[in-house]
Amino acid sequence: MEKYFYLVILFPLIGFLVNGLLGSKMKGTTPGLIGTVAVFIPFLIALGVFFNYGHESQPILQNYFPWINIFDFQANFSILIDPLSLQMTLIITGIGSLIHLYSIGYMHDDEGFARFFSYLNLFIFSMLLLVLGSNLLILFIGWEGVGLCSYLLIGFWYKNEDYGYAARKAFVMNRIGDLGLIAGIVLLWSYFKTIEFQAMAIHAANVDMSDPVIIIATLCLFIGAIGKSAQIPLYTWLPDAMAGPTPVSALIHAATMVTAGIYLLVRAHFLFDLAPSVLNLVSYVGIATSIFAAIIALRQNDIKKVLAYSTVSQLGLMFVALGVGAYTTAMFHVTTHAFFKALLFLGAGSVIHALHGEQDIRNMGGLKNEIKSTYWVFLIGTLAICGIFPLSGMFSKDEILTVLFEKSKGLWALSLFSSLLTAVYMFRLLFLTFFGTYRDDEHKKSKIHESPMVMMAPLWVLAILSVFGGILNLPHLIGGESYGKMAHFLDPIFSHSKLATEHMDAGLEIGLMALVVGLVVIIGFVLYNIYVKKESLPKPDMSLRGVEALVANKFGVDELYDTVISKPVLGISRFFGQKVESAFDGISGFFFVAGFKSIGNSLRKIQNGNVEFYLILMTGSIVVLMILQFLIKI
Amino acid sequence: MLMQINHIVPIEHIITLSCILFCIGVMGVLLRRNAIIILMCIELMLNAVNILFATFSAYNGNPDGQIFVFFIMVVAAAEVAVGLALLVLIYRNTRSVDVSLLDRLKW
Amino acid sequence: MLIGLILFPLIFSLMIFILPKNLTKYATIFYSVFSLSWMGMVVKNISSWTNPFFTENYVFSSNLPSSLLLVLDGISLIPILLTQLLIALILWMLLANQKEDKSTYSLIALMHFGLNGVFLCADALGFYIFWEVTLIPIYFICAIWGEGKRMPITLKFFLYTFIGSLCMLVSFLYLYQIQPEGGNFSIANIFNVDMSATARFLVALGIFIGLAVKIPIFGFHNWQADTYTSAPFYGSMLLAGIMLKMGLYGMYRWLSPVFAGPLCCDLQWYIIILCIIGVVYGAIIAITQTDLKRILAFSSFSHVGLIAAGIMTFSHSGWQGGLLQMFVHGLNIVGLFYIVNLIEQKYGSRDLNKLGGIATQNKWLAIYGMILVLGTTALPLTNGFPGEFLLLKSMFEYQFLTALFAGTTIIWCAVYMLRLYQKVFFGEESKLVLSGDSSLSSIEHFILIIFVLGVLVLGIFPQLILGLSESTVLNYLTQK
Amino acid sequence: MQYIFYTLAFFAILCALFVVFEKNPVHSVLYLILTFFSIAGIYVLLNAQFLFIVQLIVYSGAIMVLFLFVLMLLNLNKDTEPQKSVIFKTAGAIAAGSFLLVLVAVLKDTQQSTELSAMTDIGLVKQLGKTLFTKFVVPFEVASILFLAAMVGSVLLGKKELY
Repeated sequence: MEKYFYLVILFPLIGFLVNGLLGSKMKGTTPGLIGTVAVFIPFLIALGVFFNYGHESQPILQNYFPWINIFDFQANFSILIDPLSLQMTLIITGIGSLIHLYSIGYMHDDEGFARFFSYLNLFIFSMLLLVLGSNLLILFIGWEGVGLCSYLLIGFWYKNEDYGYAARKAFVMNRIGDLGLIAGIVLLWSYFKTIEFQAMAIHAANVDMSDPVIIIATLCLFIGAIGKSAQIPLYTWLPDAMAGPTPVSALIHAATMVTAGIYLLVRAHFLFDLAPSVLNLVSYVGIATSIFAAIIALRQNDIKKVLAYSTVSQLGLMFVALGVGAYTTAMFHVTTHAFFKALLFLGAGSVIHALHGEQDIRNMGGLKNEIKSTYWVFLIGTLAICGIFPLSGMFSKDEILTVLFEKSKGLWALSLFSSLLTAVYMFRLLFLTFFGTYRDDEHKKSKIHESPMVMMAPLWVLAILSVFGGILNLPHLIGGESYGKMAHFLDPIFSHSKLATEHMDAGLEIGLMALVVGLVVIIGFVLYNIYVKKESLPKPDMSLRGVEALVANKFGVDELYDTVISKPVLGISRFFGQKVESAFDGISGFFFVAGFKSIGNSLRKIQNGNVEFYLILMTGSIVVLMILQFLIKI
Repeated sequence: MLMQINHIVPIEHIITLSCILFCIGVMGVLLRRNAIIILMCIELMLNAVNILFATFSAYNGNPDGQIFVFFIMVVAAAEVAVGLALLVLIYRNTRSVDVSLLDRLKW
Repeated sequence: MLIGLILFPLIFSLMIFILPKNLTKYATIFYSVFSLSWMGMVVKNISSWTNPFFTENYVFSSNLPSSLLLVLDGISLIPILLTQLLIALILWMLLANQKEDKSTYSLIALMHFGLNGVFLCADALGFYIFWEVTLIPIYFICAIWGEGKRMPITLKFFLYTFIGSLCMLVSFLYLYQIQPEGGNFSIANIFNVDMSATARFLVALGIFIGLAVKIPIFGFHNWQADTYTSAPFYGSMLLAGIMLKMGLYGMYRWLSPVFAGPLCCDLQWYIIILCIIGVVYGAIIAITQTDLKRILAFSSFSHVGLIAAGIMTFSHSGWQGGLLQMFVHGLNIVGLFYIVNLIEQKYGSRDLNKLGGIATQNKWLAIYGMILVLGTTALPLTNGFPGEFLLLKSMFEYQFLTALFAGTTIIWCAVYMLRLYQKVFFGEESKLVLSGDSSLSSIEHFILIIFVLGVLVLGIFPQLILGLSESTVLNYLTQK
Repeated sequence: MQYIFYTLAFFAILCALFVVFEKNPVHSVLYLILTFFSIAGIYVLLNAQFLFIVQLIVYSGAIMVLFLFVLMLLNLNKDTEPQKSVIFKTAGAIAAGSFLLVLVAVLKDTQQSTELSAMTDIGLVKQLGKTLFTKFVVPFEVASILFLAAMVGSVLLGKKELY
């Protein structure tokens, strides 16, 4: 089975090529089917490999060909199959195939149907390369590849200039992080003389703590992760990325691509273990992003924007976990988050589909009677993300909080605050969308229809996963003998980790869990009171004042970047292009034109046509030349 | 009749003589406006060089230098013939042999 | 063998005038195919990949200190391959454009002659002569078939390059002059001299100025954008695709041997600084330009700065990356110029603000354009990435912060290239695009597919190019 | 013996100066002939007998006579002799003087071979003839073409109908 693992990468690529080259000639939903199959087969292969992969199995390194092979740099095109990459592969292909299936329904009447699926397949290909690459450079291929697909898919409706702008913004912001990643790769190469993960891990065992090169290198990698996983200060592209079709938001901008930063940190954990100061920075950035994004989400009225900020916030939470060295916990949250955030986005997509493109929650309301099925899955998603027992989100989030409680009470308090905020904005979203009464005109109401089966089936699958996802990594307390399956599975990866977590007191754990769940439930009731009983609505944008206006305006960060970065760069560009270039023209003009002209004018006077004058000049020149010859003896 | 001048006169002196004659020729070219005199001064310069050739030939025992002198004379003769013909032409056109009248050497 | 690469273009450039007009097309096709296959034969006959592959010496007269010494090694092989490929492609483009002017073909062949000479000749005087020979055809191409204020612009270009190359000549003459009795201009002898540090510095500076104008490096670049813009498309291609590589190639062959001693170390540092300023400067200017050709000119300026900086680090990865990037940049920039030419031909403008929505009208052109743009933006698995990565690697190893500054090029490049793509291909169709002719002929498809394949194949297998020069570069740097 | 040389040298220089400074062109020509005679004397001292004869016959005899003929033809006298401005005269004198200085300075700096030849018969007609008609036979023949060209040129230039 492992022998054919290259097919996992190859199938999405073939799907991309077939859909990209021939898609426009195919009829109906064929491209969609091809795309879905091209992702589903890899899922099956990966599943097969997963079941073969026991706890004792060694990581499998498959080497295809040397990509760059010169005297002082070598990088092979090779993949590494180990628990971590296998888990990511399963998430990507599994959720990927569900979303592909969903997209068949969602995109069915779009003229770029085949193009959409070819992009999606290219994305899956790149993402698989990212997680399977056995060295940093192959990871980087995938890293940039997913960035490209993100660009292409955000700007999928390319006739709209704004979408194009959002797409470019995403790509450019990612590129800032990519520069950091490249710098990190080079530094690690010059330090270890290899960029293979396995080899580096072996070498890293002999490296001192807080080695300056390692600190800078990990910092560089973290910058890369910031760009890709939308953390402060490079997060602004993610909300804008919602310009793309909703399945894209679900697949790329919630479930998979944005977790690449977390994957990178987990993959390179043996380096981060050596740089505690960078790990601290990771958790600070994470917690700041988490709270910041959660606050912004409180005042957003676009259903997808709320979810986007929620994603940023959750990613921040994962970074906090990474920052304290709880890699398994972070990976667990990546997994469950992939389930319920994909579910929420797809559910939102279903809502939008039902309302024919309406995205503003102020124009929704009372939809639970109109689209029941969607309501139920959305409810499950909401409860999962808020951390209601026994849904998956509760386990992963609780694990993070437990770890934080042990490591740092301050971080714990802030994270708790952040996850409570999650509950606030999610319940607000849920109540405003599905409860109360429909707020737009009746004419539109009559047109509301439930999404087709091809869309609902993936939703239900995801809903089931969201509910039972917690089983993957039950805490010892509940799971008993079969506790922490995922942690066990991933254990070989982190066996070197010096920051491995210990089990804490059971009573305290229960107490913490109960505290969180209790608070969330209270928040749920309070919000139900506000939004459903009293039917209070978000105020129109115009009437917002003070802090509220600032929050609704996302703290003006976009505008800030615009004035601090974009405009000066454009100004400098114009200044260079017009002023400096013409100054160069002026200088060269001075030398070439004015200089030669004046020299010519003065020399012209010598040219008076008088033979005698010429003769004297000639003799004089000969004299001068001879004197020179006489003086300069070479 | 055959003598050994190289035992008597240092070669530097003959070279200096040649230089002086040459420079007198140059001076003549520069000072005079009469084209005929200028032509004559050129002949003087040629002769100064001839002395040099003959001297080196004699001092090195190599006849090539004298052959060169012979060729220079040949060229000088041809040059004078053409030069004087040109002079006559100039005179016919300008009624003068003053070279400063010839100031058309510019565009 | 190598002499063929020099002689055939010369013969063709003269022959074409006596051929009847209706044969021009076939003669050109024959010529391009022939020169490609000759090149193929040369490569096939390389028996050992150790340095140098072939050496041929043609002595005109034993009294001359200079002879036609042709050397093919890993460093010259790559630009030579690029030259054959691009010249053939440019000729095909002209044929596809139904250009029937014999003198164009003749001048391009003359250019071919000069370029092959520059890349092969290992004799300083011969190198200089070929270097200047290339200036003649490009001058006429720009001056006759250019557009806009072509005369002053071409004159500016000519003066810049000519004054630069005179500085180089002075350095070569000095190097020849200080050799002991019986010296000559061959590369083995000319650098094998003892010099004071100051003399070394001045010689290096002279050669550098000659090369810097051609590359161009910041401070010497003023001619570039104007010339690219006003030149006809094949002129821009020759300039950006190949002539610019002459300067880079010169850095390997003719500049690096001089570098030794403390003053030259300073010079190296200043050159790298200039290059990097150029990288960022060019990229930033490109962001707000509206003329497609101008954007490409500044983009090329920016990319080449990075190559030059990488070469000047004198590290293995810098040199290998530089060679790879030379090839790749030639391919990509010519491909992009071709697309710009097609756009201008079909829609009548290359102003960003007048274009838009071509993707809807001409899907294939948009796909080809996208791949070439991505190649230029150095996306992994396109050809731009491996070279750029190796160059950045050499920079990072040379000086971390400078490299970080230079590395911002990947950000800037994304900014202006995607802006270009967005404005030209995406968005609503503009009037011009709606009224234009949105079809591609099969030969246009064919040429573009070659470029696209180049982008993808070299992106996946950069080793194809890196392997050619590996042993030579290793030799060169260990000797140094 | 050396006195003969120095006398001849002094005489040559004196006459050459007269050539330059003499107002009357006819006198200039005559002084030039005298200069050529002295140079011919020096040739004798240098064992260049053939050159001595040629100098007398070709230069003093043929060429200078040609000059006199032209002077006669143009009928120039002292009154028509053009004079230069003072500036040009000083400039010319300074230029020529510094030229002499530089020449002497440069020559002083050169190294002469001290090896002297004992051969004294190289200037004889027999010796020169051998060299001329063996080693230099091609230039000798070319010289005839030069003469032909000069002849044609002079005749063509001298023809009145040309203009």
